[in-house]
Amino acid sequence: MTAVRNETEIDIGEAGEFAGPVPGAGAPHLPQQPDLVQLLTPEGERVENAEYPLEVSDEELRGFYRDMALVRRWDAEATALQRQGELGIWASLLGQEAAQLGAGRALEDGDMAFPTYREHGVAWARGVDPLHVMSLFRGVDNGGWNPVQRGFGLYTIVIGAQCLHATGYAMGVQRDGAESAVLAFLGDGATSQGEVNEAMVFAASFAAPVVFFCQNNQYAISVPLERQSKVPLYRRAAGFGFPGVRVDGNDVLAVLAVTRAALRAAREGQGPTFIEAFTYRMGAHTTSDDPTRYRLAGEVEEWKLRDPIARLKAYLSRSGLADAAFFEGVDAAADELAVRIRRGTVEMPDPPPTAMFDAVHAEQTPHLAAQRAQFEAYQAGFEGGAE
Amino acid sequence: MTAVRNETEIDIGEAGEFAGPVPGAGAPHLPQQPDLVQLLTPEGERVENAEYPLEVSDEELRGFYRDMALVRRWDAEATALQRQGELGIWASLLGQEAAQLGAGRALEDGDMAFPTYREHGVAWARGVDPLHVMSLFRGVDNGGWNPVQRGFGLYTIVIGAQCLHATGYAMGVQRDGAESAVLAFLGDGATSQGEVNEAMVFAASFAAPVVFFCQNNQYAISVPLERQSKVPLYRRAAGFGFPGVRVDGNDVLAVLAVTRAALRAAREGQGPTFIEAFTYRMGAHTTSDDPTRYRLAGEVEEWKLRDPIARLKAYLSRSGLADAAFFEGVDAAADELAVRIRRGTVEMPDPPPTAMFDAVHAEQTPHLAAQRAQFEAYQAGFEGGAE
Amino acid sequence: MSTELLDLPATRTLTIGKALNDGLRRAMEDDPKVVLMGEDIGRLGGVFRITDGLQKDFGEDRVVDTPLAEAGIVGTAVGLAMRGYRPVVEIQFDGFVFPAYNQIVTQVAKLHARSRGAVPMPIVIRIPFGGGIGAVEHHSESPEAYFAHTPGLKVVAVSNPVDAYWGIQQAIACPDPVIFLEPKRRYWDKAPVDTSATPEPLFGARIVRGGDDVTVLAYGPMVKTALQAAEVAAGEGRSLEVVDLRTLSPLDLDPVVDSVRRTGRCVVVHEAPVTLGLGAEIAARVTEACFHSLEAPVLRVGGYDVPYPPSKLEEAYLPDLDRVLDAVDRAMEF
Amino acid sequence: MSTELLDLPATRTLTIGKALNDGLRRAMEDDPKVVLMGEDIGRLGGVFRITDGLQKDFGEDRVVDTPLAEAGIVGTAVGLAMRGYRPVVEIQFDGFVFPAYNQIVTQVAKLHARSRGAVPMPIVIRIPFGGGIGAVEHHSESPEAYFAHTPGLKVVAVSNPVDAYWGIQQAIACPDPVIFLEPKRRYWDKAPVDTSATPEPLFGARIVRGGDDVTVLAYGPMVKTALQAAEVAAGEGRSLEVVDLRTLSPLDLDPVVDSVRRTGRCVVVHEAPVTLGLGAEIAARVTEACFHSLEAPVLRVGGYDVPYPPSKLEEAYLPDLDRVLDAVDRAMEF
Ligand SMILES: Cc1ncc(C[n+]2csc(CCOP(=O)(O)OP(=O)(O)O)c2C)c(N)n1
Ligand SMILES: Cc1ncc(C[n+]2csc(CCOP(=O)(O)OP(=O)(O)O)c2C)c(N)n1
Ligand SMILES: [Mg+2]
Ligand SMILES: [Mg+2]
Repeated sequence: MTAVRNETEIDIGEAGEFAGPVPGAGAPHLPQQPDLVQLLTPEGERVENAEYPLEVSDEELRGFYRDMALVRRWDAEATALQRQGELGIWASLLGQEAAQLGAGRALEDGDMAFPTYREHGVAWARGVDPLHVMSLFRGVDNGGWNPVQRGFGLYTIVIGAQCLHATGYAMGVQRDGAESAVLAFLGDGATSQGEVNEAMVFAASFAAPVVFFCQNNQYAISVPLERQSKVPLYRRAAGFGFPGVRVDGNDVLAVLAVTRAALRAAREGQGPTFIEAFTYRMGAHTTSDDPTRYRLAGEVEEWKLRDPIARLKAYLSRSGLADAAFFEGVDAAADELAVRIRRGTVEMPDPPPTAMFDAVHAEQTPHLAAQRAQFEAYQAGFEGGAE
Repeated sequence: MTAVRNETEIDIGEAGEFAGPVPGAGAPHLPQQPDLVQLLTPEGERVENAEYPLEVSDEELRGFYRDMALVRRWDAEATALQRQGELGIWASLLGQEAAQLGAGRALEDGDMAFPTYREHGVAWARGVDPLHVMSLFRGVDNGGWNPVQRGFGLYTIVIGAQCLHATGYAMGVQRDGAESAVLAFLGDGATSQGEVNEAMVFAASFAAPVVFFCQNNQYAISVPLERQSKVPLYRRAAGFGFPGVRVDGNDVLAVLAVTRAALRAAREGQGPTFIEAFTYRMGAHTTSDDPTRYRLAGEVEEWKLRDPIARLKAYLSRSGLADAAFFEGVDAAADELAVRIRRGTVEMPDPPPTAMFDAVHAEQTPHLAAQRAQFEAYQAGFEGGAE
Repeated sequence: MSTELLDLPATRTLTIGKALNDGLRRAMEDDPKVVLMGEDIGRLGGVFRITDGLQKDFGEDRVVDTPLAEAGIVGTAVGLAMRGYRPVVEIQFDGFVFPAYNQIVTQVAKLHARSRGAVPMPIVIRIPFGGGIGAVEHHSESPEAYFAHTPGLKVVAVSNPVDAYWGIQQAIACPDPVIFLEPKRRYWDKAPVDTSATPEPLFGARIVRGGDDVTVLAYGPMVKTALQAAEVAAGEGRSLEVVDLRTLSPLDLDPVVDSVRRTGRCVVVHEAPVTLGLGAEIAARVTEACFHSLEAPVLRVGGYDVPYPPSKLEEAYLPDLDRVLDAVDRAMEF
Repeated sequence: MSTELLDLPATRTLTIGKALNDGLRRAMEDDPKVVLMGEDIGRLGGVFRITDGLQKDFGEDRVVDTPLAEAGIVGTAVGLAMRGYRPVVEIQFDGFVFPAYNQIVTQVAKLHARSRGAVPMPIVIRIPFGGGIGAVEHHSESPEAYFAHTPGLKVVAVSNPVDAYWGIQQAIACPDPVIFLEPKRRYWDKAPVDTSATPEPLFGARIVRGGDDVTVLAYGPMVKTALQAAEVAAGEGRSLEVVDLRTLSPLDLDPVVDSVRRTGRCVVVHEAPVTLGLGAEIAARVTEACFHSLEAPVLRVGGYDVPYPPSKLEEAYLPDLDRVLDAVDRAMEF
């Protein structure tokens, strides 16, 4: 045996997408990528993949469109609300709707997902009220849903930390003998964090029923993928002893099929899988970010040709599965949702200041109880003084 | 493209060494391992490997034998000294002499090595006085050599931390435009640490001239390799985008050839390589450890058949490169070394207690100067009181 | 499941190490959700043998030899806790807790608050801590202040077999994360433990020796040192009241304040560096609470503000009974 | 290399952010071994634009956009320092320093001592710290006590453009590792900076307002708050002396002790949780040094012992001028 230097070099050359300075930009039509699972082309044509047969009803297909359109509308409304000072910040999912809905809908009852801070589409698929997500970005709380009940963890802002939680949760599932699986979300930037790689070590070592779902949206804030990895991210997994696969992250059907297969394998005891959903962050990193400083408009334009929603719309129209009335209905529902979100957000009451003392521990300490009491007395005295 | 689950499974099956409960035990004769670079069989026969041609003079061959024998003697003496209370603890390198001398001798002037706490053989190759290593294990200091001058970092006890230092140092070499390379030592257990994986990310991202040299001695204290990885460790590298290679760690010639090639590639700007030196910890983890609690005597016996020193001795004898006088000479030199080490260790003076204050900062703070003065006054008063 | 403990007399003389082992065993028997995790804790029984025999009796799913990665251990423990388990993590030595620091500070400590109480974090992180065993670097540290400064964590330190036996069970039963500090150089100290007694609460200080002149506070390994100092002081006609703090976060300072109001003098002892060690917080609080009773400032005896030194110097570094007595003298002379 | 700074007048009105940017630029011009490392510091210029324009002028080898891994950033900085470089690391936000904690505490802080001085560690770790900017979790924390408790590190906090401009250059020139804390919510505060002046030493406190009744200590973002409180107090006929501590490790308490001996009263203010915050150490030391002068215990105003709350609550959490004045009142009434 020999060092694999040459093999690796050849591999990189073959994949090719790292040739240009901008990832993916040299290959605006995804089918050029030989290692990408795709079931729906950017033009909206349904293609088959022998490894990933997918049966999906017309109703489900329309449902996906509806989900993605609604989530995009939510996202736009949230961005607007932030601009108007109603949110502290907003992390947009624009362009990643297919990755998130495909993955979210692959989950079954009893499964658990661990998001980053951008998985609004998955939250939607898990039935989390958008206002719970809004309350976090408004600064009212850190997300008001019950993670275990919802099968959807709280947003995790420290990059990568949730991958270990997901793996540990999966080890619990294993101990319970439950037929469930866990889906850990992470970004391309997160793959560089030590903790994420430790999660892969633990997942492999214990054959834990966890699937790592990496949305490679090409950037970690301003840093392009090449800084994190010179080889496609899905290949990271093999080095840890489990399979990796790259899917077209803007193709909701392919994402669904691939994620479903991986979750099924996990449930059946075959251990972890790493999924790289190849996608693109169409907007800024967050509302605080200015992407014109680090990427060219042309790149965004090229990715618009692969828009995940337009693609499904083209397919639905072309194949006669949906008509103008359907699309209008979705638009109307989206507008309604936006109104509900706007109203719910601007009317959201501030939490009582004492809230900060109340959930620190399950068993309140005398020290904190005293500090809380002092705080209340201080506040009261202050109000008294102001009278 | 499809998920690589099947490929991976087949690969694991092929390599085979993970079939039995005890790593390597099912394959006492290393040539059974298809992916192992070997230039000297356990029986002491020289074999060729087209990828790794090696020119080595007779003098160098005898030098390797001498090095390994002396280091082993040092190791035995240190273990004895610990038993007699002269050292706090000792981490034995027994069985890993070939891995360490092969790697150590592959280094050139200007290169830098970053050890763990077990690289006494590399220390030897770098010309570090064994007494500097002894002073660490005696508790006199943390190793008295000047790391940068010696081209040999201080022992690092926090598992894996040194891999990042090595990578950063290599980034400095790059910035200097120097034709040097850096060798980072780590154990099999260390591959699970997040920081080690981050080192691979950085090394790959910056194409830093660093070689990761992993001595897979099959155990992390009591934990066998399978807990860290189900696939051979050298494969980790490909997922980070650089080559990995497995070498017979008990074959000093193969280790030399493989490490030299990797260091050369690094110096030439080809970036990092990961070397897995497949070896075995013949002794306890440290003198505090009791390996009978977690491994069978039979396993150790099987590995004795692959002893790195016996193997080279057989080759030297068989090929007439060394005669009885040579071996006797080495034995005598080893005895002399042992005497020097013993005497130097037991006679080593304790450091002055104020030493603990003196090198905390390059610029001493008034606070610490005051604390030091108080300490001296306290000690003096105490001596005064005892008078 | 083993019934080893059932056949034994209620009161036995145990080392701290064995008391912890028995306590862990009993906790595992009482609650099938208790899972131990750590490096070398299974087959080897841990480098200090605190988990000796437990994997044999409870199996590999409940006593888990983990990969060598502390963040991984604590981070997966978080996930297990979310799934309803009660993970008990062993960090092999104090100096190796730092790779897990991010998980401890940003996740373990915060998840209950983050979820407004929906996600309890009943995780115990056991850490053998402190020096005095002649070890190499990173094996002798006292990181308690890092944790006590972190809201959301509870921190305790045991000093004797009785507290070890009960404390570990109470920490496991606690619905909040507990950093459980074990005085490694006292692992072999012995005392009778009545396993049928009703234990004292975990989060409370205890006066372990009455006295009138100076109140001496200590925890973990320094309690023994403080008691030795009190013994010597008594011989010199000076009466020290010794308090075993036991809980470092929350601190239980009520008995301390009562004591200092009586004695008017207070000395705090710990191995950690003095600067921002527990003594700082205690001095600040005790001074505020006892301002008009204090005859002298609260004095601190601790490690110097230097990295823990090579073992040949640790005797000079570590507080010992002479340094405690020196501080007592200074407090008396103030 | 740019000469941007040369063409400008010596005294300009700068924000703290711009002063840091200029200071970094000047340090890079002065010493080719200075290398900046961090996430998004290159093309983007950092999320706060502190490194704006520097990659363009000094190139990618000297202003390095790193992979997303804080341990990796600090750990490779250690290696670069060993090779003779002077790395200046940016941690994007306070709450993200913890993945690097192991490297900072076990390596950066200890390598000089470990090598008995053979290996200097001239690393600066810049951390925008503190709250008040309406951010989500982990973006508003004050981790200084974790570092000040760690022997081997030096810790400073700047409060104004002049200290920002000189301090960053002095920290870079310092042969020891410096944790350099930047008051993120004051990044846009302005003041005239004379770039031809002789700077004050980095590791010294400074009295920023004279007074007689109470000594108020603050650092970083709280200096402004303390000054505001002093202004209001003055209107009420109460005279506060305000000290900008500037250096947190080592602490420079000589001017503080002088002041407290005069005023007899002392209040410390910081955003970090009170328990084991810097105030604890200062209270302990000031009390010891000023025992017979103190009319009241040293009082602490800080964050509560809870995780930093969601932003709608941060106003209630953070010390403000009213809480400072409340503590001043309590000190006066004691
Ligand atoms: C440990 C840590 N370091 C830094 C940050 C600041 N930060 C927030 S998002 C981000 C980039 C994340 O990139 P990626 O993982 O690709 O996810 P994406 O935002 O693209 O979805 C960074 C650096 C953080 N949140 N946590
Ligand atoms: C961060 C950290 N965790 C735990 C330890 C305790 N420890 C010392 S050696 C060791 C095993 C190391 O195994 P490996 O990397 O295979 O190296 P080997 O000892 O076999 O040479 C452990 C767990 C440590 N030194 N550092
Ligand atoms: Mg990304
Ligand atoms: Mg090993």
